[in-house]
Amino acid sequence: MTATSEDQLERLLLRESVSEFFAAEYDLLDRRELSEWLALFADDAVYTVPLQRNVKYDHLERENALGPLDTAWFADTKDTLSQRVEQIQTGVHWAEEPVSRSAHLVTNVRIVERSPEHGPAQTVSTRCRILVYRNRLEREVDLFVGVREDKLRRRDATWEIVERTVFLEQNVLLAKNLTLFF
Amino acid sequence: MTATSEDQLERLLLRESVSEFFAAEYDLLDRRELSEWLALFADDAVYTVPLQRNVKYDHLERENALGPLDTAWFADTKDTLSQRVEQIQTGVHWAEEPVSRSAHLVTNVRIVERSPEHGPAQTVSTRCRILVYRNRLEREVDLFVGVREDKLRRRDATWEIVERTVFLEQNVLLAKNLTLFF
Amino acid sequence: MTATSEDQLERLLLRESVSEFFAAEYDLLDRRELSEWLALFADDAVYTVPLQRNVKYDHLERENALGPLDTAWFADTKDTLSQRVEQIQTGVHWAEEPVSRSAHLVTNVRIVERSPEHGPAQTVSTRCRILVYRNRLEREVDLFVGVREDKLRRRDATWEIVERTVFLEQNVLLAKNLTLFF
Amino acid sequence: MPKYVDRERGLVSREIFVDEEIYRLEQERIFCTQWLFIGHGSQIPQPGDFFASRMGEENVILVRGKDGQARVLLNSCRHRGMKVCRYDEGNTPIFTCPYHGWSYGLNGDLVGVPRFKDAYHGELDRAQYGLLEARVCDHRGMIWATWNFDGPDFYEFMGDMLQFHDSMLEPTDGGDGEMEALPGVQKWVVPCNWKFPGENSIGDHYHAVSHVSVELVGIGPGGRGSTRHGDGGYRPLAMTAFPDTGHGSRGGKANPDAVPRYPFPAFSDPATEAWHRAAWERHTKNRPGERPAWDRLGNGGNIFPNMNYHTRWPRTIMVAHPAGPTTTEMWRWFLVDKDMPYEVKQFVRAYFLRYSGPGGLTEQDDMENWSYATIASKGAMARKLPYNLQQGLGHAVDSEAPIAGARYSGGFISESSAMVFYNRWQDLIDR
Amino acid sequence: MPKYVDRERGLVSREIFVDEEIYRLEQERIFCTQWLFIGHGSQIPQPGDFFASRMGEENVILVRGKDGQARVLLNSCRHRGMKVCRYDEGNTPIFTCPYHGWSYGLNGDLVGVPRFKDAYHGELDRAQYGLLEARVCDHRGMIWATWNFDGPDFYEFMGDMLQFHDSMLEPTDGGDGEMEALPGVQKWVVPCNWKFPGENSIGDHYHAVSHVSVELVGIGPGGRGSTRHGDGGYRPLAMTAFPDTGHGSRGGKANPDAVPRYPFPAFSDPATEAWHRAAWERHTKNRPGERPAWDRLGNGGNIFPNMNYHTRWPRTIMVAHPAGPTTTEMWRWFLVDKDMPYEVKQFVRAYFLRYSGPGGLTEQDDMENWSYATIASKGAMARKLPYNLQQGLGHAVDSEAPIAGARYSGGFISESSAMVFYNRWQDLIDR
Amino acid sequence: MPKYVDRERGLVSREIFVDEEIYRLEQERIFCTQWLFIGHGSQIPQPGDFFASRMGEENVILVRGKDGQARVLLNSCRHRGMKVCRYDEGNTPIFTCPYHGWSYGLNGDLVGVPRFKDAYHGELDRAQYGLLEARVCDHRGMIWATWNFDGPDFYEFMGDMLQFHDSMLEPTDGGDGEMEALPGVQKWVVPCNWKFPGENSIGDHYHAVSHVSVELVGIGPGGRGSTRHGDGGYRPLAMTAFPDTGHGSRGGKANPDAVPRYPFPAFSDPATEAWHRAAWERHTKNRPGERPAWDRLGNGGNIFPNMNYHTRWPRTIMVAHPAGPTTTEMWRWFLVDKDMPYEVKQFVRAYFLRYSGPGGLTEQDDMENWSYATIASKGAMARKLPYNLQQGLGHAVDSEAPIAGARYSGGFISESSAMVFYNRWQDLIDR
Ligand code: FES
Ligand code: FES
Ligand code: FES
Ligand SMILES: [Fe+3]
Ligand SMILES: [Fe+3]
Ligand SMILES: [Fe+3]
Repeated sequence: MTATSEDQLERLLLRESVSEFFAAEYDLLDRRELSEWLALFADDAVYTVPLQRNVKYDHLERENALGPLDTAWFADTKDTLSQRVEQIQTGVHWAEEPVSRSAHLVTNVRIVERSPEHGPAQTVSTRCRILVYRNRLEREVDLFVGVREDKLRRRDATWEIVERTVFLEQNVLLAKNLTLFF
Repeated sequence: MTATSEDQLERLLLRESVSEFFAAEYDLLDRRELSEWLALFADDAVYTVPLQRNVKYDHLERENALGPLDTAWFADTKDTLSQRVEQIQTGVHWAEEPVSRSAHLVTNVRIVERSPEHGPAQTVSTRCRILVYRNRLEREVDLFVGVREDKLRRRDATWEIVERTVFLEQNVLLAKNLTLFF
Repeated sequence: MTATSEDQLERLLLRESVSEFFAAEYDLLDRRELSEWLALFADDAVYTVPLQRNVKYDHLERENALGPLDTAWFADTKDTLSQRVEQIQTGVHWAEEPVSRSAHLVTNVRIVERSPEHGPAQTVSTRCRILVYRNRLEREVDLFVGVREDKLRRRDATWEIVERTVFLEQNVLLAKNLTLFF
Repeated sequence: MPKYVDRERGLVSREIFVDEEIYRLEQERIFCTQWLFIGHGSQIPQPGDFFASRMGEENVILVRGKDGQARVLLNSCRHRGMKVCRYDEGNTPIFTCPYHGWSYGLNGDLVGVPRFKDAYHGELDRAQYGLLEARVCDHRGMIWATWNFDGPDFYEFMGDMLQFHDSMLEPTDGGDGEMEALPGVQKWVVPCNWKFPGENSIGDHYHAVSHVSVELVGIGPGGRGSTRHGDGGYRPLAMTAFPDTGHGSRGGKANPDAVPRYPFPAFSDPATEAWHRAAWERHTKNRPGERPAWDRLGNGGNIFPNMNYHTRWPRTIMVAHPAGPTTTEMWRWFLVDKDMPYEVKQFVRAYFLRYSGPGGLTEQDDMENWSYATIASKGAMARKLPYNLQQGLGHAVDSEAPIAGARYSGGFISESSAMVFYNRWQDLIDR
Repeated sequence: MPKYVDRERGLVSREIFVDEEIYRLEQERIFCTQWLFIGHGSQIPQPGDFFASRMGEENVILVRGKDGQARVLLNSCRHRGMKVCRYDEGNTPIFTCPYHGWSYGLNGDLVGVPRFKDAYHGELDRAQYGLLEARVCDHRGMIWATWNFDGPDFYEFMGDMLQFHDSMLEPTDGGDGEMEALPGVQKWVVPCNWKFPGENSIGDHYHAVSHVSVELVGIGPGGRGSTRHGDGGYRPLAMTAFPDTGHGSRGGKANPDAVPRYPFPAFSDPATEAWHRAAWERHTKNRPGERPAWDRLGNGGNIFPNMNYHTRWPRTIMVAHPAGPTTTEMWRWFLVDKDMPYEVKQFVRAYFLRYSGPGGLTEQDDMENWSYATIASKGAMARKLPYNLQQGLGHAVDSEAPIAGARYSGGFISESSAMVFYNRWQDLIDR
Repeated sequence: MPKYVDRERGLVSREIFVDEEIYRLEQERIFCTQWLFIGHGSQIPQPGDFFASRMGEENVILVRGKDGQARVLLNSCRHRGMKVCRYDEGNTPIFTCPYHGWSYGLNGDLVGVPRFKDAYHGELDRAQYGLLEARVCDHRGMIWATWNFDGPDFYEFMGDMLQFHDSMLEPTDGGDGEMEALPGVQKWVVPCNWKFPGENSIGDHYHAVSHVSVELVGIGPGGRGSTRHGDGGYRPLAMTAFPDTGHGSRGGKANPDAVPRYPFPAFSDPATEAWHRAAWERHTKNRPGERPAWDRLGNGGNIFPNMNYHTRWPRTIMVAHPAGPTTTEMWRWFLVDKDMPYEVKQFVRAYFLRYSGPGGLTEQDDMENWSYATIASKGAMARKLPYNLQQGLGHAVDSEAPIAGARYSGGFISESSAMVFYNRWQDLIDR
């Protein structure tokens, strides 16, 4: 094995490890193992879903409302995420009772940054695409397709989620609520 | 190469082999090489698409109607699958004549079980997500997004499908028919 | 490491290299780094999006209007692609001003041909699936799901796109325009 | 109101398949006045068991009371209309509205009003605010209901169609066993007007040609290559339809000389074959010299407006719920003898599922035809061209005992039953 | 026009929540005649700043002119109707139409017509073709507008509701600080009729039961386990609603004996707690012996037709824009004291976002109820059953100084305010 | 019926672009009465060749009979309305309905009725049940059809517009070569009213400003940087429109002093340049001293109601099929000289595709404007504001020989042709 492919292989294994982590995570969501899903987040995790604005081509930097005081769809910590989970688990959260069906897809997983540069990565920044299908009661359907950026931190042989930002690529949200996770 | 990454690599190659198999399978479907697609199934294959119920949060185990007498969308064997294929190939199966266009996506491929645990895997259980787009005649569009579980068995250098279960994540089926395969 | 898995590994690294290339490419599109995206195309690149016809099952070869004089959605060269990019960048191309939001997904990446057969591949033919979500202004949504075929040529450690053909799997195009890239 | 159905000339306007206003009238004059099929008692065996069903466009709850009675309740709170039951099925002592917490007993009575004493000052007339309860008839486990409280009762509504209806219930061995529904109901959405399946079911033998691909493959119970309905029984001489009610069966006029013979198709599964052979043995004892009713009376039909049934091969009910002028929500139940052995049930289930429903090789082509016929009838020019139902026009004859008040179609293939369906439609719309 | 609202018996027809024709009338008779909330001045601080807003179904531009005045312009070119502004917000000297290039000044005047001299021969009467400008009132930064040029002015329209409205603006310390909107407006689409949120906001204390899951979790400002509105302040004795205008507050009748006490909930964040403590210190100096207006007058209400406001915990405005009979586009603003420290703003923002909007743990259940109540009210039978609003019917009483022309609900939980809302609706539709 | 078009004042109501009922009237009074473009003969060269086309909202089949005649048949079975042809194109001896198997000959005759003898008792009057055949005119390969059997023939319908129409067909060298359509038709869906493209095509030179991004890039046949229509030919002095028929061209009034000169744009492709140079050589011999008709008569126009054509640069036809009040299905054909060399066809095809259609850099901006103008015209207030078409009002003049019965627009940029379009629309709706 050449040095090049040794290096390629290392990158590959890293991406594989992240891809597997994301796929396993989405299995938990679709199987509604929400407490287990929550456990994947670091205690200091931040979970953000910003509004997105219609702006001029030369003001694209204003498109994503990521300012710390900007109104957002979600500006959660692990604590608020866990409140969302607990609410569903009460069995009387009507917006999710009966529980919605969902399928979460994750694709285009990329490692965009890693630290340290060499040796076993301790943190990685990733970008991927997600598609989330929700189907509720008889005929209610929502489809979300977006870009997701994650910062993961090494936790034993796997990862924990430190930062997650989801760009839903909508301006007016085309859904009555956001009772689901991305 | 460390023992750890040797192990990781083996897992990776297994997942790769399954991913390639699924991607190649879906190429056959979208290219309508249906006889070739059928050949990927084991002679004792079982192909199930269950109904899904709206149930209480604390009765989630009743959600998927997987009972052996439950009404289903599909409860096929290789024999009935082949009948479906042959019907399309008559050229007078009006529900598929003219043939619909389709694009089959498979993502989130995971190996959830393998046997034996070590050494070359002879059977694997996998879970993935699928998205199937159907476009028919002028303006008819259907979109299916679901969870798929497969049991594969080693066949020479590749696999055969022994069990496939598709969760369409719909209660009322939002399509006029199911002339397509998942 | 056995010879078999050595060979598997080589295939895997090739597919990984192509998958990474496609994921990085789609990041450029969704981040609207259009000039950088354009740079991924070879100078002699050909970019085709054919019409698709409703035909009889036994005339499937006529389905895709790939004849050199056939009317098409796109029959572009690198030069016309660059005109499209420049037009968006004027900031007064009203069909894309304000800029649409998009999420580009690529899945089912397969190497269907490579040359040379052994040793480092210089060109590869690939097939994948794409899903492109466009969301514009307040409530305009388009969804494209299709099959994509690419021919890539080695460019240093990465690739350049020599031929791209996109099958949108639509007959009547279900969108008011095609200001986006696939 | 223009006349949409030309009885004399056998023509039916396309308007009635696409027009919004006519559709609205149908909801009032047909779906609020006729008896509609709700479900089967085997779906709700125990007190408190419920099944979420439909009547026309509306959600209703089929529920078994503490008294063992099946009831049908409009699934809409009397306070602000919220759906009070949102599960497909289950068991409950009470239906509590998620919005403000009014709760209703299994008979629909408003039994709980939070803050009745203070916020309502004890003044709300709770007796007036139960869930709207439909008029119900539980006929041998078949639950029917209507919103027409003053109209004919279920047996008047059915008239002599009842024997056809009951032929579906008849146990395979002619004994007194019960029928049961397989768990679960297929529900799916088809972009066609609801009258297409109705007309199809009351008697469109003419469209067999559209199923040629099925016959080429052979999906019947006899296994690969066998005809889709199976090969048992006799073919009826004519169809039967009731002008006063709009019901009809795709059989009914049986050859009087036909002697009882083994009526089942061949089954590729030995256990199923054996079970049917044994059932026939019992039948000859239970009903010596008699043919099974479903063999005499036809393999299916339509109970006006929208209950399509198949007595055998397959044995199934489909209700075509209107969901807009050009949309129908189909609900399909599959039926078996309760005492069928497990593996026989499994075998016939597999056959049912490859025949019917959205995955059914036969039904798929029907839905394709219904939906594209609906679309192609929308245009300004197309609407001016009435559908032609002249097949067998003037060749129907009065039925004979034991079937009173009906018309025989004159031949196995005829549109006279379809005309009965549309004439009844016109009668109700004209009211 | 049939009577949809039965004032005497406390019944409201379901038709008005689902019917297309009634919806069309509402656009003409309500949304073209009433004052509507457009946005907050802090969203457009500078001349040339604009914010794309809505009035009913229509897009308008809220823009600050060179003269510092806020104006509201219909976002549709007078030439061929093209939307002239397609950004959510920004700063511009002019609005140029993409179609043929007509351009409009910040006051709506048509200031640029390409080829005016040759193609138009200098003849177009440009003064007649400015963007349609609404009648505007900028009341303490709150921008309201109406298309009713001859009707009552904003203060007549508000009447004594103004003090409730203004209680939302009152600085936390009772001083003269300003309120500002957090950047960005949540906009989302709910499949319900727009009157559900209106009725909810004017006074539906009865639906607290639907939020039990929120209370089980405890999402309040006091941190995990604390009640969703926070635990400060007094509970009002009754709600207030104005029959002449249809406005109302979920409070208003305060206990006259209640003495001012620390009115804020506990905050789990020390900085936020400290800031509120200090603000209360100042309040006792600024307004000795006084309770904050929002503490006296209720935590929210509705300004007819569709401006839902929450004065505190959370502090937010929601406009329920009609978007079809069974669709509402919700727009939500979040409000803070301008002089709040950055980290306090951050803390309350996090609370606002977990309470309200499509991601809000509380609001999610409301929307589920509104949307399924809307759907379940569509059916032919369901439509015949009016909604029951008899809770507290006949128990409302006239308001007392300083609130003139209103009715107190008689108790904290009552539907009398909802009836005021629907009666006003009927008055306007009957015109 | 209110008057939607104010001829004197140059105003057009927005209602006609969004209203359902007006849309329905349009289908009856315009699309069932006018001649509509169906396709080009080169698409169906052989007997039995067919092409699935549209007339208004409806599907029709363009088919060449055994006698070589092109016919147009409504694609809806006379039995139950099913679409009998579901392929885009092909060759067939017969159209067999999938539903019950009725079959129709290439001339629409009902030639096969299964079970005619027994099920129909030989009684069906088959001659009455052919596919509805439209009245057709095959004018030099251009196939037009109408449902108006008693109205004017195609040449009366066209009047003096015919020379404009024919200029599109004129071979590049002025000889007697034929035109052909490139294989395949672009079909796509735009959320705008169908009259926007009609008005655009009859004469909206004023919107050139919306294409500034195209000109900045330069997509013309001359290659990068060249203007989008190419740089050849003369600019007309005025547009032409026919009040009696509603047709019009974006040219027609040519400078009488303009002498024939090389009329083609520069082509970046040497083969294409050379071929055009040679064609012009032949032209000067074929038609000495003459300018090409398309150079004299304008680069495009609209044949009422919905056939938009471009004679050159690009050479293309677009039919704007109505598909609901605010939806249009666009169909675009591309045209070339049949005898163009293969590589020249390839070059112009590439140019056509980067100009026109949903991927066309020019057309994209048009569709954005039409669709957002449609949306912004829906609101209750916006609907009250008529569109302004006063550009050049009162400045049009009568046309001169050889163009009879038309009006010249008075200037190159004017809305007088658009007013002719809308006046004709009003005339037909008022009938
Ligand atoms: S809607 Fe059911 S209790 Fe209010
Ligand atoms: S539509 Fe605005 S300038 Fe023409
Ligand atoms: S619909 Fe064509 S044959 Fe019956
Ligand atoms: Fe059938
Ligand atoms: Fe609430
Ligand atoms: Fe244009």
